[in-house]
Amino acid sequence: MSDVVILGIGIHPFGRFDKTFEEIGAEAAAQAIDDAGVTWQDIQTAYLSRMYLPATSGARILRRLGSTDIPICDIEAACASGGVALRQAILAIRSGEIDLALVLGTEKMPRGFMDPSMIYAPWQVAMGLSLNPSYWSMRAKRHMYEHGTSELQIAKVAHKNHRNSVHNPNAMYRKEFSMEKIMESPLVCDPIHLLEICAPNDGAAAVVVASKERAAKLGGRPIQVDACVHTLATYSSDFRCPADSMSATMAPPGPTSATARKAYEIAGIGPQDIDCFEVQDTDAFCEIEIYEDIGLCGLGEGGALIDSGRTEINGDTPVNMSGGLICKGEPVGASHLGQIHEIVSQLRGDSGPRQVSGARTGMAHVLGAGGNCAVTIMSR
Amino acid sequence: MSDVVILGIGIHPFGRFDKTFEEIGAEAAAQAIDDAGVTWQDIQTAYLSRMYLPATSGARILRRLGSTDIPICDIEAACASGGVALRQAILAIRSGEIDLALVLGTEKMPRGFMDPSMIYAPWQVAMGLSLNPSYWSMRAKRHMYEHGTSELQIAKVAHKNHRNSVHNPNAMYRKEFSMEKIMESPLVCDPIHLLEICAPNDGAAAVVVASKERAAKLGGRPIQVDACVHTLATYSSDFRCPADSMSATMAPPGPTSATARKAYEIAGIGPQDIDCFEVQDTDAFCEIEIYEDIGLCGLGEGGALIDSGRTEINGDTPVNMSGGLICKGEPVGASHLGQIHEIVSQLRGDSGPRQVSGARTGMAHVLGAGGNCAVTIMSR
Amino acid sequence: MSEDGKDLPKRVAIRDDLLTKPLDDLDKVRLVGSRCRQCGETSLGERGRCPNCGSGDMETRELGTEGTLWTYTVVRNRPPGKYRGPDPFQPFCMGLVELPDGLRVNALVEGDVEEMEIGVPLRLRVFVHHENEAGQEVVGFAFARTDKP
Amino acid sequence: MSEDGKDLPKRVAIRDDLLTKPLDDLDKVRLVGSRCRQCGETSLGERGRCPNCGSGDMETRELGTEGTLWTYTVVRNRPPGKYRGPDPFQPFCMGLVELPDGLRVNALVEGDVEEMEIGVPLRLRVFVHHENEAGQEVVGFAFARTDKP
Ligand SMILES: [Zn+2]
Ligand SMILES: [Zn+2]
Repeated sequence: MSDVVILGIGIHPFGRFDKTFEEIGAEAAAQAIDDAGVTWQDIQTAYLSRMYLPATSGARILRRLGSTDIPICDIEAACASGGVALRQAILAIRSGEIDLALVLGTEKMPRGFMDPSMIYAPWQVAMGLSLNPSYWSMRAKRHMYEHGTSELQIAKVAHKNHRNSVHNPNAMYRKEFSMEKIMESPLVCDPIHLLEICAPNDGAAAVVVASKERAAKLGGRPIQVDACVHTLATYSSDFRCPADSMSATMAPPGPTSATARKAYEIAGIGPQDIDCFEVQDTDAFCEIEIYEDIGLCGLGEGGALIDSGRTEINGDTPVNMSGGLICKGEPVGASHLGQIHEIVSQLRGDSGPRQVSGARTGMAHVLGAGGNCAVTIMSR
Repeated sequence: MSDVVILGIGIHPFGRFDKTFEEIGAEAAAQAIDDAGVTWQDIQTAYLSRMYLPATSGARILRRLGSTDIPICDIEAACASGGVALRQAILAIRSGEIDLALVLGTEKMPRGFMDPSMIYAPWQVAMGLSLNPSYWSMRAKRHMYEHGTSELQIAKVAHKNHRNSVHNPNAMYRKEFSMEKIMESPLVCDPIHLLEICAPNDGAAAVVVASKERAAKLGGRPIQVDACVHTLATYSSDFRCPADSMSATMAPPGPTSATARKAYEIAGIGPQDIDCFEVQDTDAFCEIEIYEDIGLCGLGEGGALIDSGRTEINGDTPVNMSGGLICKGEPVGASHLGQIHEIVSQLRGDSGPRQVSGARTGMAHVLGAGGNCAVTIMSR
Repeated sequence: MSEDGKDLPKRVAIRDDLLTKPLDDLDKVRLVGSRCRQCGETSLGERGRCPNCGSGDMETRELGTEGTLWTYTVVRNRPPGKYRGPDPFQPFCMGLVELPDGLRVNALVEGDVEEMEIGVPLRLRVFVHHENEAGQEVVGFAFARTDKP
Repeated sequence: MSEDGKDLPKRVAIRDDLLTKPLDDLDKVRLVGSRCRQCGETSLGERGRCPNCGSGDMETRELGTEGTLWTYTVVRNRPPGKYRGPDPFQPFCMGLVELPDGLRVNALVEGDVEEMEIGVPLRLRVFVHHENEAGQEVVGFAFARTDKP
């Protein structure tokens, strides 16, 4: 996939705003188009990634930039929506039909827990088996039981990400918290505390992608897309999704492992070749599990990895330099494109106080409802 | 685009059913897969087209066929959703990444008018400027004023489509109505009557698409996709969308004209080369306007064309052999794929009493909210 | 008074950018339009960018109050969702009203629904459309026939 | 009596295919599972196709009533949406209960939330979870610790 590049990036900060989704989406899109050095009229096709917005949101947002008859549609694959929308643009470019596309992610979400009826059956909602954090927490409890992972280690992830967020103007929370403060914050679902979990919010992020040939003519600072993979969890490989039961006899690789493996294969590199990572820390434990699943350490060694400090910005495998979802929040449709915004900034050397020194390659990872997982690997 | 073929088709009748959307979707998908002579495990990527269903509906429906880790996502572009989902599958095949994909459309809708907040702003809803049929009807009134189109001609379209539907087991209404009955049915929005308008309902339709090379190995009865185009209405080219105002100084070609023109260009043929048509008769007048826009007659001649009988099944340009949306209803996400099911059946010679004799080429057309239009041209 | 103790204005526009202010004397309220200095197109409401060409070089202006009916329909059933029109429901006309400013505005059209015709002359009428949950008067607009009462 | 004059059953399962019938004596009600004759996997509820291999060769069976806790969490806040549990809210455990049939079932787990532990023995408890809008008793299920009261 080294024939497609990211030519421009744009973002509207993640948080809660007294603006319509059309406004924040159009701002991010216009920024990405400007950054790419092109105009809206140059764009040949556009995709909107969103989960909670109404129908035809993409067309409604992008009409604000002026009239066009290009195909614009909305794409949804839960938390992986951004990766899927990017993938469609890449496929369109690789098909030879177009050579310049806009991929926009936008969301505007209500406060608090997400509407459970979007992904849970009525009986699960009635019985209270319908809280996303409860599924994440069950994974954490089992990991602690099998591998000795501690609440302290989980809190360390949150501590690191909150510290990183201070330097990210696009994050919703930009405040450092002490380990005590984190561990004393209210339990949401044991063992996960309030300061260790992400909140749904508003935000938008966009990228302009181009064929390498087109990019060569346009100039600018293109970042190569080495892989962009979307998979679904196979049977019993993940219990994050609202399943009723899982197998006790088989344990296939989880969606993050499976997706990362494919992405590495396509990119022709491994985790040791990647300089910085943005991953789906919907909760602090989740980041520990992802360390293992994307191959930063062995199974059960995620707790030791956060202890080692190697995933700090100045470590050798920095993770969530942006502050992660815990600090940015999760405007679902915008989330993966926000990660890509961060990685592209890092690879361009534009990340200021949170810059990973000399970063040449990066990975963005999302995982959510239905076991939807997307991984994008980029390089300069 | 002659490198991609439709290898299998499946449908769940359109109507109102005491079944979940997962059930009707899975039935249509399984049928298309069987019809293509492949298995679910052979499919490399899948798209769900839907407008009103909740998030991750594609994954939820298709998990019923068994576990897989292929990318599955939901696609939405209002009434054009099915064409857009098909287009993504075609792009994926043309990119060389895959050679066998499933495209499924499914919807399960509440009775009566659609929820206006999905596409209209709160102030439009408060003032009552939020009924889709009122926008269609304003077009009809203007057409009657400019071109002398009559209520009788509009009723003739409904009469033809109701007559055709009698032979379509997948239609919701399968009853012939007299001209009097149609014209005496209650006015919904002047000049459109209840028996001249389509209803939202439940339904599913699916196709399996393959590269020509893969299809050659698999055998079966492939139908070629000659063009699959999606566009949005440009500024002031359509007032079907919930716009506040339009230009009085310019009148660019409407979305159907623009989309059909592109599709003809890609397919390398014109309207005179196409043997049968399925088009978006959300109301009977709309079909008259589409006659003009897709080039079956000149501007203002649509009324004369229905008078001529040439759009009957035994005419030289048969339109809506299935009974159209007026009789099938409009399960939005499934609608275009249902049209394609009809055209493929026609090109295979499988349409029984509603068969267009010797049909070798066909067109499917949808148009809806936001000025989203999709046109697919097929041939054997 | 609102819940948080602040005074709410007595009247609000049904969409803030559609009507000129103040809203005290409704006879003096006009529709707001945006004219693009780039392509010359005028559209309803205040807009930062031109819906036609995308230019940001926009000028806000009052729209004319007199127009003609370009097309219309009669809405014969109560619109779904949060419709705030008369209860019980009464059939009404909606139409595209062509204004001298070079645009057609989608609006309620007042007059006998059985006698409506394309081409009739119309004049803007700004009125209190309904009262919202907070007890404020919500100001909407329509066009009324000037040739027949 | 329902609105259309028909007798409604006094009790209904919270999801029809999850529980054996009849529902009169709740002590005799069991969880229903589906075993795939093709791949051997068993999953909760009655299913036409295997969620693992997609085979339609399925056998419906009663699941065992005794299991152990594979993992769990404590839900500390009232779940959103149409939650029908105790009001006022009380924190509760949910967990994955490993049954001898080769599957783990997601369920409410009864016992002191501060003393819960992975590995504890559990037994199925079928009970009236709530009353629905039609006045019917809606039957749900949970697993209760058998080692501690
Ligand atoms: Zn302009
Ligand atoms: Zn099986």
